[in-house]
Amino acid sequence: MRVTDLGHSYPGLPQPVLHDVSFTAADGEVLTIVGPSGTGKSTLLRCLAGLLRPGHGEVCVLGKPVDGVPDGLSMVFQDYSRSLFPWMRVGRNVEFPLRAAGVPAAERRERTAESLAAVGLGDARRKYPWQLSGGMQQRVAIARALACRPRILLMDEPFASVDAQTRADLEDLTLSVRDRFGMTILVVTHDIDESVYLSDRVIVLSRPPATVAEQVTVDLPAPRDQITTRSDPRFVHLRADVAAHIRGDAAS
Amino acid sequence: MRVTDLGHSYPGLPQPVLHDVSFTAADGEVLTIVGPSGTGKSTLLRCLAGLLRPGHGEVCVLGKPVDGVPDGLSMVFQDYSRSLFPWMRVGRNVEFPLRAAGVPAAERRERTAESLAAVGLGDARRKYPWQLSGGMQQRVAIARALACRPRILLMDEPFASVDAQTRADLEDLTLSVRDRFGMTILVVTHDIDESVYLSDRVIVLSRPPATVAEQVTVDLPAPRDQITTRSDPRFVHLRADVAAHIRGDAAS
Amino acid sequence: MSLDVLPRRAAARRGHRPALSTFVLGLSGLVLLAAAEEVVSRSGLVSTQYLPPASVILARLGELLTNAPFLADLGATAGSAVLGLVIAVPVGLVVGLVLGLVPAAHTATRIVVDLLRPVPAVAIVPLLVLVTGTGRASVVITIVSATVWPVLLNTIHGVRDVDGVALQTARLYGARLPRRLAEIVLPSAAPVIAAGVRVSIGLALVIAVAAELLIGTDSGVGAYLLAATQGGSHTDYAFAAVCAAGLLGLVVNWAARALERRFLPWSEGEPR
Amino acid sequence: TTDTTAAPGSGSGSGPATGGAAVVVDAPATTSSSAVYLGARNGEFAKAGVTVQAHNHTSSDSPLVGLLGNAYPIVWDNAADYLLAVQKKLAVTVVGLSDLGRPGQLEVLAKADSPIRSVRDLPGHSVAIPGTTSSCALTIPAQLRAAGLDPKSVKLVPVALPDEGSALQRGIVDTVCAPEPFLSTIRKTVSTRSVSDQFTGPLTDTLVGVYVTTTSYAQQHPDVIASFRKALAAENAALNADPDALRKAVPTFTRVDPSLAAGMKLPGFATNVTDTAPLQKLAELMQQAGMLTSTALPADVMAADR
Amino acid sequence: MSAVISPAPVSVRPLRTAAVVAGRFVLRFGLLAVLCWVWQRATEAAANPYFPTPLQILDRMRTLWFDGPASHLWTSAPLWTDVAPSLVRMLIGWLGGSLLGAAIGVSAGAFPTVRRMVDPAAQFLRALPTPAILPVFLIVFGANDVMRVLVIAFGCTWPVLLNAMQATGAIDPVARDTARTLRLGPRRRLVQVDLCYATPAILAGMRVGLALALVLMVLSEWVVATSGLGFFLVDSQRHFEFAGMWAAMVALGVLGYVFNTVFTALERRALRWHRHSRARHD
Ligand SMILES: Nc1ncnc2c1ncn2[C@@H]1O[C@H](COP(=O)(O)OP(=O)(O)OP(=O)(O)O)[C@@H](O)[C@H]1O
Ligand SMILES: Nc1ncnc2c1ncn2[C@@H]1O[C@H](COP(=O)(O)OP(=O)(O)OP(=O)(O)O)[C@@H](O)[C@H]1O
Ligand SMILES: [Mg+2]
Ligand SMILES: [Mg+2]
Repeated sequence: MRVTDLGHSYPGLPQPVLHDVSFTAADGEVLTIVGPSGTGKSTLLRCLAGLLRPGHGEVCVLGKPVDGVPDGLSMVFQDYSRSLFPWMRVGRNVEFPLRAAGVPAAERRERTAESLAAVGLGDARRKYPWQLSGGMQQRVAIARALACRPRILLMDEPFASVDAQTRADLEDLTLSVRDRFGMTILVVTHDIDESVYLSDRVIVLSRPPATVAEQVTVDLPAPRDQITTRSDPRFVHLRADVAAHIRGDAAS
Repeated sequence: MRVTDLGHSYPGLPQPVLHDVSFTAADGEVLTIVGPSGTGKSTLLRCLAGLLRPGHGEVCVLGKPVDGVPDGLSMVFQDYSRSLFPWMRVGRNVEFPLRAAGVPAAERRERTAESLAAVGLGDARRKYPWQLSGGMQQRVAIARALACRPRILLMDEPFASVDAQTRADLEDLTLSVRDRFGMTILVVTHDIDESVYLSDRVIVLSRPPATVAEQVTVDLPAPRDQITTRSDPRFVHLRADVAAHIRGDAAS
Repeated sequence: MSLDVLPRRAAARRGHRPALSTFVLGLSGLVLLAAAEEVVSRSGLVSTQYLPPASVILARLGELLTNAPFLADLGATAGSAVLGLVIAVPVGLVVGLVLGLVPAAHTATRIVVDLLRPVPAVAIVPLLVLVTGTGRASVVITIVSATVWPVLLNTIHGVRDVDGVALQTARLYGARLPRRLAEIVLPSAAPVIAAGVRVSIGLALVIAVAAELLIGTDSGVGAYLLAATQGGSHTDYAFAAVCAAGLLGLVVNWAARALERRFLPWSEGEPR
Repeated sequence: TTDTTAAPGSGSGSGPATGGAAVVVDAPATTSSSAVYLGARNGEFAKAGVTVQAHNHTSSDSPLVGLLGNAYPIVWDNAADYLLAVQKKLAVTVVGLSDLGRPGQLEVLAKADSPIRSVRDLPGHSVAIPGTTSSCALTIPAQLRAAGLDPKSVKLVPVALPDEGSALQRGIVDTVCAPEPFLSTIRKTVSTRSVSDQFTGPLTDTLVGVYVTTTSYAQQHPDVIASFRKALAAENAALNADPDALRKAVPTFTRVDPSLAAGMKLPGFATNVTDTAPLQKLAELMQQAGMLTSTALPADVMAADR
Repeated sequence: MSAVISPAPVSVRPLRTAAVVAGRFVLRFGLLAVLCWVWQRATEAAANPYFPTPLQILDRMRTLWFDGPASHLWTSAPLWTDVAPSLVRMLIGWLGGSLLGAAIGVSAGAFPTVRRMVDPAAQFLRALPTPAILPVFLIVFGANDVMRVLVIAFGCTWPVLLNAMQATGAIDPVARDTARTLRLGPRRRLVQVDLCYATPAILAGMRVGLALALVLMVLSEWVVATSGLGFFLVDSQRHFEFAGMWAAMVALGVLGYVFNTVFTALERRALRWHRHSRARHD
């Protein structure tokens, strides 16, 4: 995936939201995007997903310029509760994209059950989304994205509403699906620790008009582990580094 | 505020969501509630706000049993985007409770401006909620709750969608409004550090059926500060304590 | 004030969907309709005397639209329709609000409402003539009795459909009923109510002409139609008059939509 | 066509308002009600002491509705319609007889290529009639009976008069029964043949229309009734006397084209406007057609005057 | 399954006592009873042949339609030969019109281009006076059931179309974006997302259409008809059979009530998700 000189303005805003954002993501890479609230992270993700035609610049996914939603891309929305369909049970919500893709019934069932179990909702299959708590809904949205086994996965603050323990589990899940399916994953997060723990590279966006303020390469060893990785001195150093970039920018 | 033996079941669930939850909150106290995702924190808050009639037990707010929404209570919903009115500009959304309370126009304007500025949205007054990013919407919801200067403030994961820096600012804002207006504040959060930093007492809810697994009193000195408080050895200790209670329970 | 986003948003929308192409597309739909009619008319099913082709109707329509007496008739029909709506819409709105908000009121009136609703407005015309005579009043009452329902039902639907979280928020912030109504329930239900009103607008014109036909009023498109068919063969003019009523509906609806866009900018959803 | 684009209704009533409130008579602007339209214009009614203004009845509803709703004191009504109302005990009474059926005025038409040539061919086929109480609904069964056929063997289908032509051409009905001027219009557009002339033989001079008022109005205004009758009788006689003048006048108060009116078959007009015999004869026809249960006319069928 | 989603508030309520049941009964039927009583009194007092008393109307209804032998459940032949076919036509027309309205409305709401093209034509057609265009239906389709069904469908389309267009146009943008990222084909997106989203509004439009369908059924039987409830209504009126005319009107009311009740029950089932997801925790 390659993003070149991406720019976007919403009508009525005095200045553009995104301004010359450029970066690339290699296959199988996990990137995290951090930046102040309201800077344009969700806007960026929507451009990448082909939901929003950027005012300027280009996004190439799997070698092709994005025009409409590219094949093999899934997204977890920040507004998860509105992205679940209230008339479908949880199981059907998760299964839905698989049906659309023509996955046979048996495999569909299996993948649905598997990904629901992976997010800790093995027994919520027959409930409706509105019968779930906020965090559970968010996990359903993640399960749905995972069940499609996309080649590119975009997640917008996907673990914001879950408790610390579940969050850690989901982080590890993210890394494991990357390893298993070789997905390219982009995660927007506000948690600096998380951004370092999850990613191969952290992209720091500046205040609006957002540009890539810094790209911090995370060279932590591969099988990451909540305890050992986080206590690695390099982790602590990287974390401080990212925080400084965010803050430093905030100060400027 | 006193909560006695609160219990609630949703129809169709095999077991109750809340089971004999009891605690009290003194005037001017800040309580945080932590617990696993889907355990019943939002349900508890809805019972406290009088939006949900609990199946069992009683809630007393300001000495009176709750029956309907008590006076002088504000709440920030977990589902903030649905709780903002899309047909009103941000300013009007924030002003709404003040109009309802019959606050004179001049004061209304002033308080609206003040609380929007306090959450860092001083210039978003004339926008519509759907023109804001997720984190900005969440802050509008907080600003609205603050603008009415409630005696009791309930906040359901209020800082989930904002960046670390803003989050720290909002935490300090919370503490300062408590000091300034003597509010009683209940915050649901998933961030253990935050729960310790903010509160006088952390209430740990167990897995469902949720009861109060533990109440951890936070005896950190009063004017708290992001740097000094968080590096206080007692803080580190308390944090570990709360985490252990959540995890310990999770393991059992 | 420069940040006032509404006009800009409208401008953006216009920029996105140019007015010209809207006009061209809309016109193409109408042209397609006319072409279909032309084909049917010329297919030899019946003499073009009985089903004149669109080209002829259009020519007659042009004549009628510059003919003062006919315009007066068109005005009379529009006047009755507007008068009927001016009565029916507020009634439907208020009753709909009450029934939507007060379940007991809804239960108490449901049977009566459901029994009255399907009674054809046009079937009560003779009874109306007995009571209120052959004048405009009968036409207006007929219109009211037909157009009140879409507004009423859509209001009930819209009011019940207000997002629970929004309503709870308002309750939580101590908004009393009148304020909740004015600031939460109505704005949120407004797009749905507006859709009901637009159904009623079309219906009002339909019923106005139908009632004029049945009552045999002295003015209005219905009276014109009766006159045109009474002496024998002026079907082309009759069809042109019918089309004029259709055009009137088009114009009124366009105006209603413009008003809606102006006052209920959120009714077409948040922009993407 | 120019007259069509003029405001309808405007040409309908035109009595000189010679003092006193006008009696508005609701009557369709057809030859049937010529007496009112022309009498109001030429002062015949004024001469008899009543100011009459004609109002064009265009509704497909019975004029009796407007009468009973007090919209008009006197209306022209189809005589069969009136007798039905009387049988249902509606408080209406006759002011005077209007017109009588004459040959060529009401015919049954079939398409020129249709196998139906005469009444004898009708059984098994359908006839469009303007209404279930129209003259067609009476005369067709009567003719069938006269020909020794079963009246029930023909299906009478109500079709609005302006639609009869298209219904015939489109094959929705096999034949149509229509009065002038619709007869001429249909003949102009569809190539047709006449199957039967309705008001011939024993059916000549069948009563078609009557002027009706409510019993209460008749009781309260016997003088109006008397004057109206007097003028009506005079006007009817004048109409009978000079058919060509009437043909000329028809386009002035109806929507009929002058060219059409010139060759139009005209009805007869009752000169003895209080004669009950035509009513009695009609009642018998109606009973045979199953529309009435008894032929007995009520004692007060004719409004009393003075 | 039913355990999971049984309607929330009801089951929590205490057992209904007889008094509560009686109270609800009075609430439900009280107004009707009072109005019927007033109607009876008023018509008795007026003694106008155009306004027979409710009891006379009931009696007429009985002799008309419920005069048959017990073996036919007391129904008489006209009920089956006159009324039933009318109703079948009405239901088919209503369903067809609603389907058409939903299809066009949802497509137009989802694709602005379709909307801009269809809208003026739809608004134009919608305002054409039904009685005046009946002859066109007659000419084009003949005087048969198809024509009558089409007339009904034509009228029922508009409320559904407008409601569907409004609702689909106002679909939650997050939901629509979700549908797009799920890479649903246009058909699946239209049917399984947009349509579902608009269902509550569509059903509200269908409810308006239901009553309209009865009206149009009557109208359609005013042209070139010799049977049917609508024909019976005008024919009674023409023959000054006022009790019969009123019987037909009351029958229409009762039928509308019955249809509406059945429809409401179905709607409640179909829209359970909607009520819960909107009203969340009340
Ligand atoms: N539809 C819109 N119309 C106008 N402005 C918009 C719209 N959507 C977003 N914006 C503006 O664009 C900016 C970036 O929004 P975006 O949602 O991308 O932020 P974000 O980085 O995701 O923030 P957060 O972390 O709070 O979710 C914000 O200032 C917002 O006000
Ligand atoms: N309307 C409802 N109907 C049925 N069950 C519900 C409903 N609302 C919530 N629940 C159930 O109640 C439990 C508690 O929900 P609640 O929203 O209170 O959790 P929470 O502690 O706030 O979780 P989170 O941290 O994820 O927001 C969940 O298991 C959920 O499935
Ligand atoms: Mg965002
Ligand atoms: Mg919650």
